[in-house]
Amino acid sequence: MSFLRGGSSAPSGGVNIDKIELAVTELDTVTDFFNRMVQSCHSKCISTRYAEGDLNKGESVCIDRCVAKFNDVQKKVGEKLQSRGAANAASGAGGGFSPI
Amino acid sequence: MSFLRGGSSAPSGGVNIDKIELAVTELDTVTDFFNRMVQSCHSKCISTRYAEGDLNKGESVCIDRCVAKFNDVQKKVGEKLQSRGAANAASGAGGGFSPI
Amino acid sequence: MSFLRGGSSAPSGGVNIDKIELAVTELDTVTDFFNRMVQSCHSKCISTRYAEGDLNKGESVCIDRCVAKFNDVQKKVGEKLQSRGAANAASGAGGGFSPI
Amino acid sequence: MDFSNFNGAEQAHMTKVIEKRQMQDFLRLYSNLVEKCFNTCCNDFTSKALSSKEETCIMNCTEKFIKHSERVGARFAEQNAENMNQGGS
Amino acid sequence: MDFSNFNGAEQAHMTKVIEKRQMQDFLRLYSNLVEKCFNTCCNDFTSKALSSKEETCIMNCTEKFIKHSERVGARFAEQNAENMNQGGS
Amino acid sequence: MDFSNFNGAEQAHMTKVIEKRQMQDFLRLYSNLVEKCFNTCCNDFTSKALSSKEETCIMNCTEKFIKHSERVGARFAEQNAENMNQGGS
Repeated sequence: MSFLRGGSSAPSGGVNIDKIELAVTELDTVTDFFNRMVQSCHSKCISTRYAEGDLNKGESVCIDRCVAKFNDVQKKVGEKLQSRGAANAASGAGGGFSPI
Repeated sequence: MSFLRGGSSAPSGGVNIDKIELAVTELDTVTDFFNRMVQSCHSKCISTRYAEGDLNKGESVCIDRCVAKFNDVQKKVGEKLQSRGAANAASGAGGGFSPI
Repeated sequence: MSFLRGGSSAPSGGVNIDKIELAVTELDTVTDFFNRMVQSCHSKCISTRYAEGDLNKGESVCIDRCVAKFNDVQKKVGEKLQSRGAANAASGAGGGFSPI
Repeated sequence: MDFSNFNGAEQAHMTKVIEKRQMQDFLRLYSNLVEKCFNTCCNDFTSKALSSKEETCIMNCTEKFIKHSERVGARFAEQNAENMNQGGS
Repeated sequence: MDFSNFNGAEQAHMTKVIEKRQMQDFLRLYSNLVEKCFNTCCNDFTSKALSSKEETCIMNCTEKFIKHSERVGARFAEQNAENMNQGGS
Repeated sequence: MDFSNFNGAEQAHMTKVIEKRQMQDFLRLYSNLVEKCFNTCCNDFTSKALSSKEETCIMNCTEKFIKHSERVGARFAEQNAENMNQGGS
């Protein structure tokens, strides 16, 4: 999430509120991605018969590949959004993804 | 969301916390509706084959109609809830939609 | 949710922030469970034909049993999580359910 | 929820929190209803106007969901009261 | 949204809130896109690398979802403007 | 997450935030598990008691979901470490 970090200068003492807010946003974003990855890979890899409580070999291998692919998708989509965002900023348009 | 606005008087200077909170609630409510509309109309109108990145003619027309219908449904459901809410308030019952 | 309650001592006057935060967390947790119960039992029990606005006899009975079962599942899963949490705490591991 | 060990200031604070949550719960119920009933009842996009069939479906869906929520709420409250009596704190 | 009856301090506060919400909206759009496009496009887990077919699907899915959101946003704004003119506050 | 450029007060603040988030994450895991395992395992509402078959399913579902989350967490941490080394800040 390095694109979240701006260039704001931090004072040497006390608490920089902007820095904290950014860190909390980053934390929440990573957690949100992780939770969605858990849900997506669960529906892709885990059988719902629940005959036993352990992951079998096929499920374990599937999870590893699923995490790698999900991570790749995150990068590809991020690049796409950044290139569009840059284009919008250059043209002066606001983006238009949300109603506000 | 005009029913969110109460009749509280605003002071001429400083920040009226209640007014701000109401505006934030209104903002979040509109955003929530918008996001659900985006999701619903996506699943109603957009083919998941993803052979190309542009909206085709059929998808575009479907989106326009979908937004109009979603907006109508929002009004109908809102009227229904208000009439029930008024009935509950008159009978002194709390509403009972939630456990608190 | 009694396991949320720790053993912190409350001062006799003023507002104990920790106590308030815990109560708010408990409130939000109960509300979250209730909302999921409403959604789950709706999809288990309610026909989507919507030929009328009243619950029929079969739906009403189904709802009552659904709530009882959901409540049982909540207890079983809670016991399981607590026994695992205790095992993790004893072994010094952090839990590992989330990325932070 | 048991707030009997709360002092006056703490109870006043919780009352404000609960009122705010009830407002949020109502608004979430509203948007949930719109989404759920729209998704179930509206499947024809050859027109932008709600058909009378769709409108009837929306009204019944809303009515039924509210009655469903109320019934779940009543059973849930009974369960919680039972759970309390079985010796949970 | 009509903030015309807000004083300077209140408008400044709302501007900050809106900026924060726009950041959150963007991040939610991002994670929604990843989840939705992954779920639709990735169904083969015999390899950990994205196939070129999957990659094309992801790019089209992203592009199309953004265009979809923009179109919904434009229609939504028109509806809201109409609703205002019909005499809502 | 890299907090090395945080001063003492800022690190203390983040520690409190992280502890609160971990509590919330645990509670969300709990309610997710209940919802997911209930939806998958309970399909017979001719009785209000959990059958032994349903109970076994619930226990396996819970166990398996936790092991699944732990494995995803381990791989995710490795990926993030790799991403860092590839020169992202």
